[in-house]
Amino acid sequence: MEHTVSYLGLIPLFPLMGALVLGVMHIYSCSRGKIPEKLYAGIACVGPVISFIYALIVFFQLKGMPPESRFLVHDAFTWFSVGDLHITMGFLADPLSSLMLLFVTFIGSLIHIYSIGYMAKDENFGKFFSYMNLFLGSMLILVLGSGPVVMFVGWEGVGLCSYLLISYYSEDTDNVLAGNKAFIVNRIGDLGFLLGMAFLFWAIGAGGFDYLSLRENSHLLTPGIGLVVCLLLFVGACGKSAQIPLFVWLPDAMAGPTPVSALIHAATMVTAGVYMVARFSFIYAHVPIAGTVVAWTGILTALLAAIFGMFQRDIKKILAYSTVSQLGYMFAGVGVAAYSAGIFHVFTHAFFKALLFLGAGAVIYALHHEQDIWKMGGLKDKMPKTYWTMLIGALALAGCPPFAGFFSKDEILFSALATGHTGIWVIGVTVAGITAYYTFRMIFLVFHGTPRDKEAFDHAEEAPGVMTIPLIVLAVGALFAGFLNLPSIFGGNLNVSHWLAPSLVDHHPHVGISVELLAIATSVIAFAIGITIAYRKFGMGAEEPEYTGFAKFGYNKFYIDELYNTVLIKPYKAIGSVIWKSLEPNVTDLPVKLSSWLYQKAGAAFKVFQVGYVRIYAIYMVIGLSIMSLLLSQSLN
Amino acid sequence: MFAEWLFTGFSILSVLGAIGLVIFRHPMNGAMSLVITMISLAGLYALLSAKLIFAIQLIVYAGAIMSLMVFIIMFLNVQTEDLPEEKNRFLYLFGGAVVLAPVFFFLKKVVTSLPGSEATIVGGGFGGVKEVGLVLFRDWLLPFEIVSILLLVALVGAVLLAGKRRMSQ
Amino acid sequence: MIQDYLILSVILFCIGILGVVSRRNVLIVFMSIELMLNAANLAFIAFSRFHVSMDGHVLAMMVMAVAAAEAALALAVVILLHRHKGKLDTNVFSLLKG
Amino acid sequence: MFENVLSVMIFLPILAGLVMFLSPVNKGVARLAGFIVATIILILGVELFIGFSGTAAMEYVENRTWIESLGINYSLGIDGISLLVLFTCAVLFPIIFVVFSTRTKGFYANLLITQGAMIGAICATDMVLFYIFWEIMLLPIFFMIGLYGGPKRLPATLKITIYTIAGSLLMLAALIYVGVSYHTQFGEWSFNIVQLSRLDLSGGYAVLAFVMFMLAFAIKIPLFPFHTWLPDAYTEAPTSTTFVLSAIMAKIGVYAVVRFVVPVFEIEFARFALLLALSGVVGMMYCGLAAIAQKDIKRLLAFSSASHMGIIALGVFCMNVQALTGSLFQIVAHATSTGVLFLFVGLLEERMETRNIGDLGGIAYRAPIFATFFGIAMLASVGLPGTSGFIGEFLIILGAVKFNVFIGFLAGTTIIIGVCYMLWMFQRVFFEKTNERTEKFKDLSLVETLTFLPVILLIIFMGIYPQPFIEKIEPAAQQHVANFSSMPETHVVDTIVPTAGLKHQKN
Repeated sequence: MEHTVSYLGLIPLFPLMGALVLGVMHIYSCSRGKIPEKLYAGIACVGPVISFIYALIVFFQLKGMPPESRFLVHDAFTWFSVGDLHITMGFLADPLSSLMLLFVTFIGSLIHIYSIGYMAKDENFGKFFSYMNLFLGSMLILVLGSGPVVMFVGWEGVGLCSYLLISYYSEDTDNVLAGNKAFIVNRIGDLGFLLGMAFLFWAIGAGGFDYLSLRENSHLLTPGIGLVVCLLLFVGACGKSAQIPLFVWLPDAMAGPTPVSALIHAATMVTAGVYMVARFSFIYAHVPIAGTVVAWTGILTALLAAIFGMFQRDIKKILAYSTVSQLGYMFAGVGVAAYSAGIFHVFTHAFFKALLFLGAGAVIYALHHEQDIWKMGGLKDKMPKTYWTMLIGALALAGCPPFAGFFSKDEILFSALATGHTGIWVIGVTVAGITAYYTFRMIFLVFHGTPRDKEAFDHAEEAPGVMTIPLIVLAVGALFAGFLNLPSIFGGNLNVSHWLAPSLVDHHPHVGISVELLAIATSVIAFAIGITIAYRKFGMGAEEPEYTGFAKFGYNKFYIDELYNTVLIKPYKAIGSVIWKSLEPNVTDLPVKLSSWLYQKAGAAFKVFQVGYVRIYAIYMVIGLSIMSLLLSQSLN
Repeated sequence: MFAEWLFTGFSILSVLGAIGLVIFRHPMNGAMSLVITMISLAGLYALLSAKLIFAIQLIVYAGAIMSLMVFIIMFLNVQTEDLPEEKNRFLYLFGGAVVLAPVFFFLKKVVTSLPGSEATIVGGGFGGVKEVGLVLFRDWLLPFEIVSILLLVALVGAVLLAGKRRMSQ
Repeated sequence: MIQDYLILSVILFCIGILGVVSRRNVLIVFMSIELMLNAANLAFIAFSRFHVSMDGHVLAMMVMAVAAAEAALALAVVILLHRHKGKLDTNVFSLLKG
Repeated sequence: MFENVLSVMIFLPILAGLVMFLSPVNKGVARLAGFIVATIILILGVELFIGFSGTAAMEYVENRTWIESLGINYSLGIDGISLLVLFTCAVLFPIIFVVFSTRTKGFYANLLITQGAMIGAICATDMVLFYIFWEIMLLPIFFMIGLYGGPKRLPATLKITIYTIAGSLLMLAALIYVGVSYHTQFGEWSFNIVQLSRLDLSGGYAVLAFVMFMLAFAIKIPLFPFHTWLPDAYTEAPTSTTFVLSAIMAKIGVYAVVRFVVPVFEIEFARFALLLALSGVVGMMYCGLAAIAQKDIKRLLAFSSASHMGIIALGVFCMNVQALTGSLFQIVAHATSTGVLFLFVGLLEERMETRNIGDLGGIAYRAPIFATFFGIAMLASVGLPGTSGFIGEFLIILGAVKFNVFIGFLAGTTIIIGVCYMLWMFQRVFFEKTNERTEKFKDLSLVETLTFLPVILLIIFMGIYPQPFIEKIEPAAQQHVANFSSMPETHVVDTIVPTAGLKHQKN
């Protein structure tokens, strides 16, 4: 078969092998002395780079095929097969996954290189890269998996790596707790995914449980089951992509090293939910209600996270909430059936958000692990490369034309407006304004004005080349990635959308050019307002205000963590201890306790007869004999 | 007629001996009364034409076992004050008799319901050494041998039990 | 009549039980057991005469052998008990008391 | 593979155990001998597994007349349903002899006897034979807990004894009922499971017998609410015994339900399936919740084990091929994950002299190999894809959704509940700061590493390439489910009456 290639499975295998080798080396080094960091770094970067090269090969091979049959498959082996359920360990590369594949391996490689600088002199250098490789391998399985079950392997694998890397500095209890939180919340989402798969299988899975077969059979799905499947899968997406109500883990996940935040918690893993919804677009397209739910959840998350982002003081938390907010946009996009717009935003977001995180990492590195923006300031001249690259990233995030974020975000807002989701559009534009505000609040406070912490400022210096080069590469991406999908109004022809079209069941509304212009205009105005307010308040240097009223409420994230703690975690633990302390000894133990109590009482009652004198026992015997005789002589006649 | 008189005499003697056994406080007196019972039982065996058993009863039972008993009583040198205080033994005896009454009447009922037969002396070799020996070694050989082992074991056991404990202390 | 012998046997047997049940003196208890064995022997012999068969005689001999063995052991035990406690009272030995 | 291999696998350990009891060897020799015997069994087990052809039929069959007048035979055999249980039982024993060196001769002898009896119970296709092995296997367990257990071993032994004896006696009564019913229906005696499955049981007595059978196995599995012996017994037993109990013996309970209860009591089983499944799910959640409140790491694992057993049992009650296969697969997966976790805790206890979670911390820095192995086993136990735990749980949840949506949903929560207590425990034991006690923790020695490595590799291998296992059990599971569902309209209570009518005509 022309679509079968034998190297797809190797793409995730390389980083996985790297993870294994690095892990064994690290364990070895724990007891038998150090292994030089260069060796680790070399091995760590080999896997991602080879994967990236393969990704390019895949991309060009697909490009050479006719658009309607662009896909490559590789069925490595039968994973398990029970009854009607046949799961192959199979990999599928189609336009959608190849796009994901490209930027995941590309950004992954860059961040690996960056980490060599950032993690230098860390005690567990090898462990870090082992986990990073493991993550990349899992992410590639997620992207390339030919069916939902294989995707689930990667899905959980990235969750595991996220856990391991968040709790990387595991001596500190808070970090481990953040890791636990991430894993558990992700698992809640995974439950949705799992059940969604189960429903999907029993509905249409008998004819093959991979995307291609499912897509063929998707018309057999009844609307009711379809809705259930969509909503359950979306629960999974919510967990992984930090949407309401499962977004709480992502800000805490910033406890991990900064490259981790850039790679896992901004560029790749958290977008897996969007990818998944786009993957199942053939089902979502049949169930508009599910799409509406997705879109509204997304846009409300975007709003909520943007509000939280306005009031944070930790540079990474600001970026984390910004990530949640942008993910909300993506869901709004895929929710209104503009799948390619959503995926395109995933793509551009990966560049500028990774850039911002890495830039923040460079700042943190320079300031010796200071993360509070109210203790920074005036770094513009000290770290020019970082400043300019981050500025590009910030402009892209804020949606300034012609940076990458502008085009992708605009595409989503336009789709929402065009499909008649006016409410979503209004909120989306508002969020765009807020985004511009908090992004530039951060930029102004960090790089402009006067230094607030003189001592740290004096020690700060530009990061080494191994860290700045990835920044520059990403900045180029953030600048130009948007042009890949230039809409016709700017003279482009939506290249990415057309590339993705065969994988998705996209919906292109046809509306007048005036609507498109309106969408663009409002976005630009919102950006301008946001940046102006930020400049007015923070541009000239500002002192930290007292958080009062709404600001305090927002700073404390509407007390949602506390709410979850009281409503979910405490009752959970309480139930546990009620079972253990009350139910278990008093109720379920009752049969045992009752029977032993009965035996004891009965024993005590019969003890009276055990006088110990043989003669008395003989008397008992004789009494028995006598009674028997009485009875027998009745019958003897 | 003479046999019936003999039977009456022996049975009265044996019952009296038995009653004596349970009533006398000192074991020596009890042992003596038991000897009376044994001897009268031997007489009754003779009346039942069990010649060999009559002989064995006299020699082994009334002779050997009872003299062993008496020997032990004397060996222990039991004084009256060493004996258990059995002030209310008559009460026990009475109570026991009441409890046993149903047993006795039941057994009596069973026995009397059996077909009766005259207990005249059987002539010929019945109960003689030769005849009993033939039955014993022809039909009862295995039990006989087992009994011999039992006796051997009892012998060893008795030696072990009554012997002085050197090992344990 | 054979039944007379049997009734005598029953009487002796009951008296034997009475002795076991009501007396506290170890030796008397033991002798009461001997009495019961003798009562059983009498029944054997009586039945033997009734059937004109000598199996009963053999059995009686066996009983005597067992009685002899029992006597040997029981008396050894009595000696031991007496040596331990200096008493012949069965009430002294109440290890089975619950 | 030679003939009578099953008999060898049963009686070699039993005889070796008995000889060990009677011979005056010291414990070092006993341990070595035990290891050798267990290794022989392991080799036989692996060979048997490879040689198994994977059809639905019985293989390695042995048949000998035993008590002819009652139709009781010494008949053994292995099919897909028992294969993996046997494999587990054969493969995991040598580890115990390597890892735990401080036990006495009697303990090792007991272990061997347990193994033989368990293999017997797994292989027996005659119900009476099964019952006998079932009872024999309880006996050494009783001694091992009662003689070699922890400080509160006596109440624990009392509890497990009361429960299991009660269950066994009920089973015996039900067994006799089944035998007699067969005799009345077919005019001959037989306790062979193939023949008994032709039985047509209905009515009040059948329900009673079913309940009695189920009780015996529900106690052993254990199903909620008959699990209360488990935390105490698992905690107080020596770790190797806990390992045997949780990794193998509990599975024999599940296996016995599939093998003996389902074919004989089809109608009753269908009628009570929902209740039983609910009991499995509730037990899973209940024990999972209780685990979070534990301070003793071993007790935490005990509850975790009970929780997983609920899920495994659920797979059996769902009556479809996915769930059944999942359960059978999970039997091995659970043995290699939770079972091995018990062994790790045993090591931990031997080195730290405490099992209190609060006293530990930071072990990952002192012992990276130990932490890695523990972590992998833990992840398998919470069902992470790529480890053996996922395949089974996935199949069971899939089947449970088919069986009943509500139950399927509740069953799914296992992936959340498990992770909650496991992560918490892992954090407190392996992460955070070291203290005086854990500062001195020694990593696994080379021998220990090499002992556990195969198991860890097995966990990963079974997660990545489970098909060799699945393809051997799947045909048998298919047939089992097919037999079950071919039964005429069992779910409808009304049809029981005409069935009973048919029976009368037959007589």
